[in-house]
Amino acid sequence: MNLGYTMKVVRIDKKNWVGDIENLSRSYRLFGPVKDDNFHRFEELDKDKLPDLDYFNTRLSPKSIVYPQSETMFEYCLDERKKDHHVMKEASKDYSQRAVIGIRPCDAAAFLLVKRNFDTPECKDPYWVKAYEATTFVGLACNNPHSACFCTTAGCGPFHEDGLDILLIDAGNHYFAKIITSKGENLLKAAGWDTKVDAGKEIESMKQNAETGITSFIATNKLKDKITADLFDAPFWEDMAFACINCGTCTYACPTCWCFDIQDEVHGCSGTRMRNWDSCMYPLFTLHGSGYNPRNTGMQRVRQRFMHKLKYYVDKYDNGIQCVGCGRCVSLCPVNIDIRKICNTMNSYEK
Amino acid sequence: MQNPYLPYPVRIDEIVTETEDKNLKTFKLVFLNPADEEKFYYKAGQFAELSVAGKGEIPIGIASSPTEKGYIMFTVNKVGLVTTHLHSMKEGDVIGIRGPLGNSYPWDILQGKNIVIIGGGFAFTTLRSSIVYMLDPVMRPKFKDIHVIYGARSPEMLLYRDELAGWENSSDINMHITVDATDDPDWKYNTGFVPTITEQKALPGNAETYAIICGPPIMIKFTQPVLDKLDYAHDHIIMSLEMRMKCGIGMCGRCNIGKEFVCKDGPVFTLAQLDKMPKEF
Amino acid sequence: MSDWEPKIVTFLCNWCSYGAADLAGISRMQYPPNIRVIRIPCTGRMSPKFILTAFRQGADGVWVSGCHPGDCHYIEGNYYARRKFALFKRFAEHMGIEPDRLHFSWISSAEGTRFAEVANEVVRAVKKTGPASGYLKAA
Amino acid sequence: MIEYINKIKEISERLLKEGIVDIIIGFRKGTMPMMNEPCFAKSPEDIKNLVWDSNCGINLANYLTNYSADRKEKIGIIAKGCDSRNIVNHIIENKIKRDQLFIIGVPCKGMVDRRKIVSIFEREIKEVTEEKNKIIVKSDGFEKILKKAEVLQENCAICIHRNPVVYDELVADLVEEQKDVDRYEDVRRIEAMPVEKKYKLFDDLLSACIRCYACRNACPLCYCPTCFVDESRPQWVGKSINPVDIRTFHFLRAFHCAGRCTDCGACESACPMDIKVRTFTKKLEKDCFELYGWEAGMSLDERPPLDTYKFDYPD
Repeated sequence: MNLGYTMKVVRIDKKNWVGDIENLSRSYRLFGPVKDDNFHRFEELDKDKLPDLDYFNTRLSPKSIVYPQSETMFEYCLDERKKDHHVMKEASKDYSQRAVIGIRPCDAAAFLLVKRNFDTPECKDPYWVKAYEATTFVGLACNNPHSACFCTTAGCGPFHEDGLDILLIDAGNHYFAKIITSKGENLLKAAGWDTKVDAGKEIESMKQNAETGITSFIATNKLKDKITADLFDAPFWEDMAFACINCGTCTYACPTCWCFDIQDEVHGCSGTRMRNWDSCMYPLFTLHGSGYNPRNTGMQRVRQRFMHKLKYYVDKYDNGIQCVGCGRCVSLCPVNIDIRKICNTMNSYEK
Repeated sequence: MQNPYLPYPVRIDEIVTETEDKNLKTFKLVFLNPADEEKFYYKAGQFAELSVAGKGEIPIGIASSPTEKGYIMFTVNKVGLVTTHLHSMKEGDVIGIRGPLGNSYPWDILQGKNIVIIGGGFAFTTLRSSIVYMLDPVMRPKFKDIHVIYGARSPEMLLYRDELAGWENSSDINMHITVDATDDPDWKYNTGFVPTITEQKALPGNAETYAIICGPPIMIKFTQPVLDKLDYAHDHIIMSLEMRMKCGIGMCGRCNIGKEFVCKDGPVFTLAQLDKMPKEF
Repeated sequence: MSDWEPKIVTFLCNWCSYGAADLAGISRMQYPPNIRVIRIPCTGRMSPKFILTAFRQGADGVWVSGCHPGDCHYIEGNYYARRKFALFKRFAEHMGIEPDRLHFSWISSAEGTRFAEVANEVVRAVKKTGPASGYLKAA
Repeated sequence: MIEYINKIKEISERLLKEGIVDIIIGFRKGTMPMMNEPCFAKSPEDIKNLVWDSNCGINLANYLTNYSADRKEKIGIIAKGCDSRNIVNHIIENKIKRDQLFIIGVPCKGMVDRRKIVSIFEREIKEVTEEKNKIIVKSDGFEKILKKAEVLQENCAICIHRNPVVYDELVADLVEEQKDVDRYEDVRRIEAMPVEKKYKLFDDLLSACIRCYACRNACPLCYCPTCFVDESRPQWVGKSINPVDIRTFHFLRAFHCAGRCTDCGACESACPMDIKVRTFTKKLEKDCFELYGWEAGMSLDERPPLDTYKFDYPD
């Protein structure tokens, strides 16, 4: 929930950072970016380990903090001599409060997009919802966006606040922390940050500066009015999809892709039911038991991925595209399939 | 927070082998906890995930009718990992069931109307549910004429043969059973493909008449022009889609077609709705 | 660990080595019970998937045995198997499976004694190497 | 490079115009520095976009499978040394017919390793161009020139078959092959390790794997309609990110390439997690060479080592 009063900003001296994080670790499980060879990744921070905030962004999105790639749902016993054999039991989980330190605004905003799928009035995905609700998102504004970032035209931005509880702004030897929600307020107390400052103007000018650093754009304004069948049958897909090798890189790296598979695994007499990320790029995703596959070709699967993100999602929720412009799929794709190019082609397509 | 992935435990009460090739078996299931049965309040046309511990889950249309109390029934075709294992199970074994899932046939719209049910092969399961539901003494007066065209490859491949015979003799329902071919000299019903029999026997389309079709793609493909010829409007043709599914609650993403999730927004759609969706089913 | 006994999944060709195992049994020859036999039509049918699946499900060693070169019921199946196995064994070692866990032999259906001997050798070698865990899929 | 590009365009245009082929498979300029996108060309418009430079590491032979299966058209394909060897593989494995192809051979001087270049710089690289043996890297406010030989993909640095093995026409004169290359120095280093250490090495190597299957899908050898990881009856490999499942996948994937791998490096360059997946396949390549004197994809007339045998091979 957004705080209904003028946003509070505190100053955090970097000299005290180590102690502040230590304070936080007493009441939160902490997650943050850490360096791993040439790349950063989010991981749970052991005691005394600091988030490395001197980074651009992590190679994979932090969605796994709320939504792990593999997750146990149920456990069961197959030994017929035991009570309740073959009956599913919920696996125990740690939903104690956790905080992600240094998540980028685009990645935090992505959780809101995914929330529309997992947290609906009729039905809630308990694993995602509980983990999400247990998490406080402490964002880190992007002072120096990269050339593949296109967040400002993907409904987001380098200083975007939606989806965050606190926004940190790196201002040299200190951070400004903008408190956005009551969850953020609670974290502020736990950290002991209380030096209120009036930095509105300074932050605003840094924000504008960062936004001008975004040099890559997409056009999405006409997607909503396009006729689904026209886009679906458009001739450009063959050309756009040709290079695709149908690996799952884009979907696994994407902060807004949520598809999963459910699998049972048995070891001796005990079994687990688990869920794993899945990808619309794989033929198995839609293969019927009969052998029939409605999305049998690579082109159909590429089209599904982009139609879902850029048209179906737009139509279903009337709240923008299912993309925050983080640029991961663009920079990781082995064959340089570029969502920006596809989005612009779709947006400007006339039958 | 209720966990929508957690199956209710059920016991297999009865197994009936339906067809000569033994690939179709009907499982009658009884809830281990009676309270779960009340929670499992369903309508004809919905489906459920049958959960076999150690193997996985499989979405299957509910073959019993909500008017049949004390058990729920599924007819399962042996195709993959889970269904094959299910076929090897015996009465008394414990499995799980999750649901009811999906929408149903639009019963509020169908009340007071003529209903033409067209079914083929083993897709007859939710149609059976619908027929039993409509024939319930309390329900029957709420519908006008009920016609059922049901076809299978041969007499031995028809599902629910005892019930079919009963319906043939009932004045509440007009049954048109057909088989593709048979060398049985005593076969007293129709011979011919479903579209042909539909053309001969179905009521003409009008505002008061709805057709419900469920069957293999090839049957649907050839029945649809027949219904067009009979003047059925596309919003009066109701179909149930098949799609690979996992979660059954619109979350895992795989049954997505256009902006719909077949498991949650379907599986029942009117042809008018399907006309607007990408042809990916 | 002193009472630990290895499990050795043994793939025997239907036409030769399986017969040898049978003969060893009929002749009341002693060979260790660690050997768990799976009959295959020909060693040419062997797939690396079978071997990894054995380790995955708890085998400590795998032994494949077929007809002598030249005696294959299908003329040449064991020649292909020989090449595949040679490459497989080297690769498995590269990937962290000790060579003593993998065995390949030629035993005809008349060689019951040899079957028992090789079985003993295989069990000894695997025992020496200890329990396998690298490719075991544990809960 | 411009000579190469012009020649590629010239040949492609002629082939299409004369109806010798219906489609050309090549590369067009990518949207990211050091990236090109595999593409097809059917029209003169498409041909304008064709490019060639040191960022064409993707193996185009991969685009012949699953593609030719549906179509009977004649295909023109641009092939460097390794691509051509994979085309040979396809032909001897009956995936495609030689006479369905027009191979536009490109003598290759190696592809650059974009990750190596990225890792040299602190800042984001904005533009990369090349001139002869130099790679020019630009960003906001800096420019640096690298020697191409120092930033080659590892497989290119030790490549001894830079020239196409089969071709119908060449875009340039054949290049001199590298001599006295020690192709297996790294494999020998691993061979010398005790087994536990090898096991640990692969544990570390695979810890980042996310099972996206980019390595498999970038590989021209991987064309099975249903891969073993997707089989469910029986299920050979679990689907989660369990380390044993990941290791089993890589083990079996690599072994399936035994005697077929040309060390084109597509798997490694596709991997989004920078896993050195060639560490697996190179061992098999070395053994095939040492045991059977075999190099994959060098001849249309010889059967691969696991598809043949000799009576007298010592057991």
